[in-house]
Amino acid sequence: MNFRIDRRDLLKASGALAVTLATPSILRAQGATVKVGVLEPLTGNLAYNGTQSAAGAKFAADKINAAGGIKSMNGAQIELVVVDAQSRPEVAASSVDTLAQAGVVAFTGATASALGLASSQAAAKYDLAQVFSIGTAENIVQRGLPNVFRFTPGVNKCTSVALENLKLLNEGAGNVVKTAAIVHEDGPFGSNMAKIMAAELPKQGIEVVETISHPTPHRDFSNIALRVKASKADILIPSNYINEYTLMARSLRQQRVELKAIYSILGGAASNIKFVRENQEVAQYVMDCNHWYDPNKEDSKALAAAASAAGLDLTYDVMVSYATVQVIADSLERSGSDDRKKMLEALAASTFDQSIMPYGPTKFVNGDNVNSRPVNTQIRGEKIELVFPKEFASAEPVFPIPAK
Amino acid sequence: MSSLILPAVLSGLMMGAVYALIALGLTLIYGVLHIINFAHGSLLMLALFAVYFLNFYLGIDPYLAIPIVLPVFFALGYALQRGLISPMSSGSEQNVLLITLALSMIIDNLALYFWTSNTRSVDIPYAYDTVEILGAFLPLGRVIAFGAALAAAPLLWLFMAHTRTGSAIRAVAIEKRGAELVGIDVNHTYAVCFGIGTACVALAACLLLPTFYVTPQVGYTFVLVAFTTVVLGGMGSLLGALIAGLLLGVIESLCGLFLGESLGQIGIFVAFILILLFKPSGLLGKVGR
Amino acid sequence: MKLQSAGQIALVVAACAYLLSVYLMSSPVWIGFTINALIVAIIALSWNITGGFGGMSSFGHAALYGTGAYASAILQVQFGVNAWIAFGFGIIAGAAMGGFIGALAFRYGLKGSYFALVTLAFAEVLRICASSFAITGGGSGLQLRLDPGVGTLQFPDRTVFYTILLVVVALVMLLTLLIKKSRFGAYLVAIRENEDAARALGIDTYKIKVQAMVISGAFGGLAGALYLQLFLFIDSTVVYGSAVSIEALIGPIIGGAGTVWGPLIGTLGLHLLSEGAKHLLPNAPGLNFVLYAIVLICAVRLLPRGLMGLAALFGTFNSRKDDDHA
Amino acid sequence: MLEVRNLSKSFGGLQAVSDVSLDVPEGSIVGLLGPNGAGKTTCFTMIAGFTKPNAGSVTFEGKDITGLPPHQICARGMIRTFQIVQPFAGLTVQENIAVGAYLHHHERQEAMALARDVGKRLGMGNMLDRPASSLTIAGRKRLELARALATGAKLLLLDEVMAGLIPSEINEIVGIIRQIREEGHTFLMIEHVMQAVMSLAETAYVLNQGKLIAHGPPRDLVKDASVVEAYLGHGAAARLQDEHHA
Repeated sequence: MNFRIDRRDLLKASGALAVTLATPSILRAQGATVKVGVLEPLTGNLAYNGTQSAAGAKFAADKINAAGGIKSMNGAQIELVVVDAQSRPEVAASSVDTLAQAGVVAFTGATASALGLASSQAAAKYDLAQVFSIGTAENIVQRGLPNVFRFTPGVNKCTSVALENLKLLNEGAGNVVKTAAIVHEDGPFGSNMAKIMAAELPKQGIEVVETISHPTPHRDFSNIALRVKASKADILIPSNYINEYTLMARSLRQQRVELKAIYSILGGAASNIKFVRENQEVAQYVMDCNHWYDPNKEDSKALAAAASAAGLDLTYDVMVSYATVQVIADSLERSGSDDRKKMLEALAASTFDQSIMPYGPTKFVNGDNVNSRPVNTQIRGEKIELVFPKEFASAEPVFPIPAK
Repeated sequence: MSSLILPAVLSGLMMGAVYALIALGLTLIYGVLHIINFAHGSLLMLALFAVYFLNFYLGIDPYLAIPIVLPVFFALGYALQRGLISPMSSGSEQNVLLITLALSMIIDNLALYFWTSNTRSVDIPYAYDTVEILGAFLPLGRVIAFGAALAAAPLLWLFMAHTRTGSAIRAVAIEKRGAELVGIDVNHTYAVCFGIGTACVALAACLLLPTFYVTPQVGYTFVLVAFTTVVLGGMGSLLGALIAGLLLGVIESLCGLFLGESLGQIGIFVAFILILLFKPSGLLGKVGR
Repeated sequence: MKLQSAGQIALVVAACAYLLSVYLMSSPVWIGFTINALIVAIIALSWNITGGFGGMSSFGHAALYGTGAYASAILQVQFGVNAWIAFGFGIIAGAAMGGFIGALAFRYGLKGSYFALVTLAFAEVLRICASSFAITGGGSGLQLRLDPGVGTLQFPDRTVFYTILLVVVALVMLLTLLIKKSRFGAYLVAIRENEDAARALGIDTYKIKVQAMVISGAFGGLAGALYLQLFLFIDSTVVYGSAVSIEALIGPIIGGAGTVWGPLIGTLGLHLLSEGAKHLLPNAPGLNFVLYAIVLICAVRLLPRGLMGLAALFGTFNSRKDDDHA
Repeated sequence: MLEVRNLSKSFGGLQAVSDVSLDVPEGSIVGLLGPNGAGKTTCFTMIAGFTKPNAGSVTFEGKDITGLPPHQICARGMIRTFQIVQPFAGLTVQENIAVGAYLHHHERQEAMALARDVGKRLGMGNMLDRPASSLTIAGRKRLELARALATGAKLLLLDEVMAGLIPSEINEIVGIIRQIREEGHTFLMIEHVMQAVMSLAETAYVLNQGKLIAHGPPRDLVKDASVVEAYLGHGAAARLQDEHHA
């Protein structure tokens, strides 16, 4: 090993390796291309979400390229430059250097807020736009960085829309839900969501009778299930990742917790088809307020088909990443250039409304897309149906859970 | 809240049994080879995957997989110690640490590459079955694991106390040089010990999977607790590991109940620090250093 | 520093040449990568004081690193304290945490793997605390306001930050050299080699060990505070996670524990290895770590005393100068 | 110079040392004899502060030092060596000695100069730059002495400094100890090599099963029946007497 490193040192001095090492992985290369970065945690504890997101970006690029690429750039093909953030902020930041060196015009990422905060700050030095697929922490858009474009909703909007939808659902059911228990992961999303919920739920006549935060990973949900049961809450509002959601759902069942509804917010499992398949019984009627596509759009159907052909579970990560590449492609179409500054302007002026997401025309205000919104899904049989809002719905919501 | 104390203690005991099962193998390796096996969590993950795939492809129930998985993991552990850890470390404690660390990196990332980071759980008919004890509903899988831990620790202890291999392992643990002089093959004994430790972790995997899930990162969920259990019980003490595991399960459960689940895990580590400070030899440890 | 052989001198020259060549390459990838490596090198140098010289292998240096980062961040974010002052307090907090852990652990005579595990537990306790309390931002972590300037210790020009880091690393290494050449350093090595003999020779081993933890803590806090000024964001896993503790010990062991240059050289070598592995296996995330780990195992086999130990075998000087002229 | 009074220590139920009293006058060489497991080393560890006695007192130069930690006792001028010598392997011979010299000389240059001086006095001048780990057993024993001397100690407690040496090496060490004594140092030494004790010590104490069974000039002690019995077993003295007469 020693002599290998010595040899590297020599190479480095000549700068030869600098160039080769800086060349990241390239998924496609043909004819005139324009490079778009994908910065996701492909290894480490966020690997699942990161890998799903990267797959989503690839589906989008393939679709766009197959449809003739970027027309204003003579049909230039989108070439994705995928880098691994390793679930570590400092790696996310240094990966931005790799992306910049590779000459990407913008990039999408980065699943977790901690990674996104680090990457967008590093990208600001290059005037390099980051279009956030997932990045729910509000401080992402509060730093005044001109290269931040959060296409999807943050924690505040997710929670407030969830609250509005819950209010409508509850009113429609004759206000059967009077008490709620909140179970959330102790990360930034869960904690902030719980804070907002505790303040807002009483205004709709729902009393919060129990709030339980838990770490990730968490090994045993028996206590939590018991506390939810003891609180006699009508509704459970969980927000956690898929592993914990799975364990929680089982414990609820085992402890015979009777609930009128489970209404999760950015639930890691409630909109994960794999969870639905493996946990049929406990998953039924679970509702989730989450990022989700408009299933009626042509692109959405194509994505669903492509994902199923690739044997990939269609999770929200796939959808939002797909959409952010669409957003970047639209801006490329309008700027007609692979110049990073022009990209920033094009994104800032974006009014794109053709993405697979059920959003209004894109409008970035301080980097936050004001027309983004989460929707409600519900597990029905073996499928995840979109139940709210009405205009995109594929099924009618069932609320509360029907008595057996 | 007070009505939850009894169920919390019971579910803590159930969880603690899992900690004890995982710690059994670790304490054996720790007590005999005097090494901190950082790959223990990764081996647990590997065993969980083995059990999962046996169920997924061949429909073998996790509990029925025990006679298949245990010998395989014994052989794996034996081979790892004999073929990798021992020859590569040149006998230095720091080197062993780095090698097991590297080994865990290899196992984890190969698992990530080949099996992806999807969360997998086995679909078994009794997944939601519970046993009612003193008014508390305990998951059937956890009760089985509890019983198995109660049986496994004494069985392993009997094995160590009353078989030739067992006494060779104990001899090597106490006085390596002396054991060598009386004709014990130390390298072989070390490898057997590592193999048994790895088989223990495989047993833990068979008993854990029905109530848990598997991902390439799942080992980390348990590895720190397993270390804590080992030290708390007294390095190398099998019965100590059992008691410590159960104790930690209860501590964690009660702390979670009263301090909140987030802060609850702190109970484990505070117990750990206190025991190290005031009784470094652990609950049932004989020699403190 | 008395380098014992031409091999060691070559290694040191290569490391210095690399660090200076980063200026010439003007490549953002290399500078960013080397900045990360240098911050790790500081925590590695911190580990080297206790683990290398003193023989007290800690698995929980993240406790010191994280405390430095959190102390500085809390003062800046929650109390609006000037960045320079907060930075200084970060170092002090790291030192205090080192002293606290050392005082407790050594009071009860913890050694070897017991000490290793108790430090690990301390880091874990701190991680859980940091993710649970409001003052540390809980699970959300703490974000410094982006405000470039000398007054706020935020340097958008990375060449500037790189230069600062180089100076800091050089200073820490100089302090390490002074320690090595001092009574204190000799006492630490004596404790590492034989604690009872050291006590018999009139060394207050408890005091020396705690002092070593304080110095190590100051270096560790310094590394954490620098991380904060670079990335402006920390959370409990980032700075108290076990990845930090592992990085702290792996560099010195590979480079050569208990030497002045070992931690830096080991850390740079491992970072280059990791980057090289990523380059060789670009489309297989995860497999690069496998390659890295395989090389690491081989390195452990071939370098029982680290890179510096191996280099010492090549071109040994026959006529050694007398040591006390150094 | 050193007065030990009624020192006792038990480990668990085992009485390792009971009611031991001894005196070491300034400038003398005093031996501490006894069969294996007699409690000699335990006495040393208590006198030097490594373990606390259950009862009794240790007075050094008129001051009570019972229960003080070893480094404080060393600072007052009394030092012990170890039966199993382990030099600080990572350091050179000179640096090893300097660890002792640092006790009263905080500057590296002074300490190293003193270390060189002490090393030369003990005949180690040509090996000062060698790694300590390369020394032979005899070299290590010397190094152990040199380290102890470098602390500036007035009273040295030597624990089997001659064990494991061949006769010519023993003669060298005996010479060195004499030379050091001439320079004004005092010794209390545990020793098995009777030849050495006979030629060096003015008085000796004999321990058996934790108790003092005899003391006096070594030449008288070897004739003492209880001492012979302690070493060679019950009835040995009588048998020896018989053989002598036969």
